[in-house]
Amino acid sequence: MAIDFSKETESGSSSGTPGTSGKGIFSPSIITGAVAGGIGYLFGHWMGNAIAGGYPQVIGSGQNDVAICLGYAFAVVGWFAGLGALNYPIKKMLGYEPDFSEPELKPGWTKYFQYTQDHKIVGIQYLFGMLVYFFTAGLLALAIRTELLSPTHHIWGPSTYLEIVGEHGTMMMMMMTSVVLGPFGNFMIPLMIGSKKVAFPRLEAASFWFTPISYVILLSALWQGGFQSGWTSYAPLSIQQGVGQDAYIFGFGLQGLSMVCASTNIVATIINYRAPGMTWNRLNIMGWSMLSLGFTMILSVPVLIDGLYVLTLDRTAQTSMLYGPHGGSSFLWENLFWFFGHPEVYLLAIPGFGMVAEIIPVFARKPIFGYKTSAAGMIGLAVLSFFVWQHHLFQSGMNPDMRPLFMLTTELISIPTGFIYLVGMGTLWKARIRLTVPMLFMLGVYFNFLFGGLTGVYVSDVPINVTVHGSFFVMAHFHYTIMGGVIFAFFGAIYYYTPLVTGFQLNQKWGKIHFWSMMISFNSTFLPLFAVGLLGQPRRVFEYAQRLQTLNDWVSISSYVLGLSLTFFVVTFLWQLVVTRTPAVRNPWGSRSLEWHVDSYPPPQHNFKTVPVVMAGPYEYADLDALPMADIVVENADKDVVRTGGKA
Amino acid sequence: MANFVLDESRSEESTKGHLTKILVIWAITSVIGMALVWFVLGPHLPPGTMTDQAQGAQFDIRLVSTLVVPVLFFVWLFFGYSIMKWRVRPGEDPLAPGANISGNSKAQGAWYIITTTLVLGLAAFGTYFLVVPAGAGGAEGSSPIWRPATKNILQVQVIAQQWRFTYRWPQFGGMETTSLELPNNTEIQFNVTSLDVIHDFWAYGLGVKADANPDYNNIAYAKTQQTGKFVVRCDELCGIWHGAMYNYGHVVSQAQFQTWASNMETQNAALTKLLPKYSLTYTPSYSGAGGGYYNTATDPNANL
Amino acid sequence: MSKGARAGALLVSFAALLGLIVFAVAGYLRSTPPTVSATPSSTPGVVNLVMQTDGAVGVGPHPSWVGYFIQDANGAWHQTTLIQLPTHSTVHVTLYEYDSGGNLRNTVWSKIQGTVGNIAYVNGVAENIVNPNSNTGNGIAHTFNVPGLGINVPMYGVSSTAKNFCNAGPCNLSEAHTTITFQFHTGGVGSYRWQCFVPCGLGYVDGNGGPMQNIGYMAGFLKVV
Amino acid sequence: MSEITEDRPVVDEVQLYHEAALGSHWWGARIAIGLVMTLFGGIAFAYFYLRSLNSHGLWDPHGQTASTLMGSLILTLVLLSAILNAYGNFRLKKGSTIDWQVANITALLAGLFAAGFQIWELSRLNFFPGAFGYAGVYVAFAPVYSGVIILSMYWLETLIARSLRNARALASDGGVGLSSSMMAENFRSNLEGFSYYWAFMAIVSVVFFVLFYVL
Repeated sequence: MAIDFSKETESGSSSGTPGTSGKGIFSPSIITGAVAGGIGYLFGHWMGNAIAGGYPQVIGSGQNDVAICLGYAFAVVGWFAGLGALNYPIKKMLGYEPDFSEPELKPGWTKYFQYTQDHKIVGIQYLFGMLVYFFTAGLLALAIRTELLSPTHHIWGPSTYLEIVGEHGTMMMMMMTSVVLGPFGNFMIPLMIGSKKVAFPRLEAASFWFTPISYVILLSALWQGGFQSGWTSYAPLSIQQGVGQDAYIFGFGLQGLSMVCASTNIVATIINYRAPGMTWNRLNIMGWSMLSLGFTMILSVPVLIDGLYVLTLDRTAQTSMLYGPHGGSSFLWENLFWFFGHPEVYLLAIPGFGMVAEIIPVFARKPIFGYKTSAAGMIGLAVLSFFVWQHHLFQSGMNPDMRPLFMLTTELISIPTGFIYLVGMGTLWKARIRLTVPMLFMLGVYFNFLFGGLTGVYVSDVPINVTVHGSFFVMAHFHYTIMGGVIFAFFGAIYYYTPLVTGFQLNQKWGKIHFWSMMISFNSTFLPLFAVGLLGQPRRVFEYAQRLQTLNDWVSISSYVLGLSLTFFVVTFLWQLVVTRTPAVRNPWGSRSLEWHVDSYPPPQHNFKTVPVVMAGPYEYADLDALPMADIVVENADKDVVRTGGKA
Repeated sequence: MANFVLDESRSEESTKGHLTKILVIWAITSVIGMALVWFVLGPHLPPGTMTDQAQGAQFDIRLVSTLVVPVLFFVWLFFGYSIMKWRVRPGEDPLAPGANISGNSKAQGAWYIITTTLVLGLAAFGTYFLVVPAGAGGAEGSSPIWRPATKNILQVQVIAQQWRFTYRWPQFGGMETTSLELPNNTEIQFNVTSLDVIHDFWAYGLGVKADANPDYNNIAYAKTQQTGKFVVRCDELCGIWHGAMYNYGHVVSQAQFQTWASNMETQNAALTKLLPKYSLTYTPSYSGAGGGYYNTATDPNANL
Repeated sequence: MSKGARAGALLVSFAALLGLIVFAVAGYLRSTPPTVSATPSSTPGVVNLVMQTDGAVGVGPHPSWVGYFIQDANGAWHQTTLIQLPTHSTVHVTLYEYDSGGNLRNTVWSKIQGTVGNIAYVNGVAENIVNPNSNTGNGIAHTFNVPGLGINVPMYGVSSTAKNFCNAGPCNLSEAHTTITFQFHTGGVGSYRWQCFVPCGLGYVDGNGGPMQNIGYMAGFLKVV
Repeated sequence: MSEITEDRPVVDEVQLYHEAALGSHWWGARIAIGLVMTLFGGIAFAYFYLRSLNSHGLWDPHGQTASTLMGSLILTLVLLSAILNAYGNFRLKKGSTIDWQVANITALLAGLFAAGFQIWELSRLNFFPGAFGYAGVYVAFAPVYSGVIILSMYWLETLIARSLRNARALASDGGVGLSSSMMAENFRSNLEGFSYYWAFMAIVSVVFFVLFYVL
């Protein structure tokens, strides 16, 4: 007889689990993390000054990047030590068996500020984290639009303007990669596949806890003179920059580590932790999108980290990999950056598509049309994304004879993207469409992404690219794909999943006001920007042609309306969660998918009492003889109001 | 679960009626839309017709915009029709099933074939219009493979630096000017380089764009065919004054250009003597213009 | 907590957040160096502008950076590069240059352009071109370049080994300097940016970081109102 | 959802999650291989890119390299470590826990020495980091390489510490190499993942040795 494994591990888990040791403010939490991070920063900064204080370029410029970089590095170590995340790795060094037990969570809100192993808590942490990051970067976007109200009169200084532009771009591009994976991937995937846990809960938690420090470091750049090199930070401009560039490097790099941790966990979870009967063709489309996303991240993010590392060395150790006169090349950064950077934009699109394909069948009461096409579309996007990076460099003069090839690969991307449209259109065909708030957002994704996708054809066509490259046309194009795509999907998913995640209902009427105001102002903001770009306005400028003022003013005013719409969301969303707190009803959208069939909303700590045995796919809405998705015992199945653990 | 009966419009047999309706409306609106884009919007599309390359780009934008119309309309119509026709109306059971269709090999096959054909067609079209007009005004690197047929080419070196463009004329004694005048009906080769960070030379009206990379000569061609004024902007973020890094150029008649060029040559004679020898790239001197970032002890040129 | 208390707490947090945003915008993002107006002269339509360029400003967060000081009507020096000028008038500029010189990255900027007569007086001598290689090794310290008005005035540097070399601003006339005077006409209303074309950001790649990319040091605006 | 309890197959939950954990080891190790592959792939790209561009003839104008002697020593240590690890695994399959432990403690030390020598070598290069292209890429490679080795050795150390700690509990069952307990299976799958990964790192080491010292 084998040794009883579970008992063995429980006996070994007496200490080191966050949330169970320590008392009051000394128990590991965001507070101890911040304090330890601060101490780490001071230590690293002191060490950097000791090492590099005498370097000639440090004396000349009065700027010690070594001190800043070491400060950040030790701040990260301190942060994780303070959070208690290093206790377990140290325990492992002492040879304790892996600890699979999850400590019982205490009621109350403190657990949301701690490093925990519960994927649902991580999901909620991510949800609110992402909202904070998104709205910070969104406010910066309004600052950009304010400057562009006038072609000549300046609200910000030209350097402050570029700091704001770089900060907005970087924060959006790096943080929003996790906007679906973080909150909904982590929360829903184990529930969807019928698992009680994830493969690497500590990696998953670490992936979240990288983001607040990455956010703080990145935002701190603004207070140190920022970086005026945009989110692409082309060398040698980025080598020239002040210490704000170090914040960019660390902010982006930590986010890269977060992506690696999150994707490792989600890939291993989907592959290994599926419940019995959850075959590959019963997996939710969301699962397929998370798989494509995870593999893409794993294979692209290390290259970003390489690029950032090369830049760090050029800025601190005075290597010359990106500086031509010493045997380097500025093309090297462009290649390393875009080899990550292009998959990156699909990292944003794929989870959006996954969310859309997941939610549409629920409100169409039909099986998803072309299940395999849908999965193939996402995998196709993921694979192709690695072969298109040079289309960002059509005008760089680098490998000019390769342009036809990259034009071809780029346009091939339209095929898997087309699959996603085919799936959506086929699913709506002869459906019973309920125009609920989540459904409206998903239809909004299709509407917006169409503009983004079709203008992608312009951008990828080299002769047209000569005119539109680096202009507001490109800017409008990717805002349509990213904001019009994944951000709309994100908000739709918030409306869809809030009852499950929090146990509270959201008001449909308010949701509809939010949707329509956001949809209209979003299009009113970005549609004119295609014209602005075609008429010759380059990106990232603080001065532009007088004749473009009317269009720019229209855009700026629309962007304020968009800001108001999002403010409306924040206020109503928090109001309903904090003040009114209407309890959710069971399975409000009538979904077959497993995540809704749990004992209570929010789901209990261990998700399912028994292992669900999956008997059918999640989308058999129109098959009257279909079995339920899983053989599962649900408590309170007959009760409408299911919220537990909170005071209504 | 109660048994639901599918209503008429959702039964699987009645496909043709709906599809025909959609297709008819689509065909009519698309033809009108395409005609409007091609004939009404088309001639006004940027970047104009000042050069052969700009005209080519305008044609491309016009054609792609026209082709986009039917795609846009088809998706809109399909979504619009479905939502209008098959949405749940008040009083209906919201959870009643739709038609049990989880795929349709004909529709899917047709979709794959049509999108693939469109995409491959567009790529072939783009390649043709890249190769034929000598690189379409885009950046062609230091050794272009798609060049104009004529040997009679005006050389203009575009020197970008933080934060202005200057222009050097090897065929006019290597003089350097801050203004840009070009002769009409002439094949022009822009040799774009940078003295510091990456910039981008975007001569909007000429349909020319090429990154200005340090230590690299990036070539773009344009053949002027119309006189007028055009704006030159920096199109790659280059630091604080990126937004203010622009100037205006003119395409003038060949005679006017000759006058301008010889005037400039005389005016700048003393300055031209001070300039470094004309070269395709200019490396900063180690001690001064390099900014003293790299330690002089590491100067690789010192021990060569 | 009761419903009312929750609502109150939420409203207080919204207000605090709003306050934080306003503070960040007003207190940090909108902060700029002061704007100094040129001194009116007795002649109508003529203003005087007195400036100095120093090898190290000696004050503020970046004391080792090069930068400008502008003199106001009371004779006080302000470390800034924002200058207010009247429209359609002639500006008499007196520039005291205290920094050592080096190479121009692009020699085209050794020509004086856009000033009255396309000349500037260097220590009293009229010049149209300053040769970076003459003046035995002192080279060009900075250029005053206003693209919108077509102005370019290069300035000879002083020897960095001079006994009375000024190490930190604001410098005074007893220290080694070059005096450059020139006149130019302001155009219509507008903000004209100006910069330097000598890679003078010491310790930065290509010399164009730091002071070159920050308002108040080697980059600024002529605000013509 | 309704309950269909009669047809419900018997699911051994402990076994299910045990197997999932084993699968996660397999995938975790392969993902780690993917990560280091792209991480070092980026550096190899920088190497080949700058070498082929040879800007200003400054890839490596004087044919300087970091000390080949040190490089060979580091490579030898890493290969030794990988081989010892593999040999230990072979012995473990035969049931000899103690052989595995001795071989792998040696492998651990060899790895740590390799990382240490790599850092030591970096601190006494005969060229400046910014002197030429090769110099920069080498200076970039060395810390990443030693860092990855140290992290790998952390992984190996946890395995060794674990085998020492659970030796007594598993002794009666044939030791950690033969025991059919979940604990031993979990250990073995973790070890198997590490060995694949570490063998891959050995290949990476050979490739970069050729790049930096031979070519």
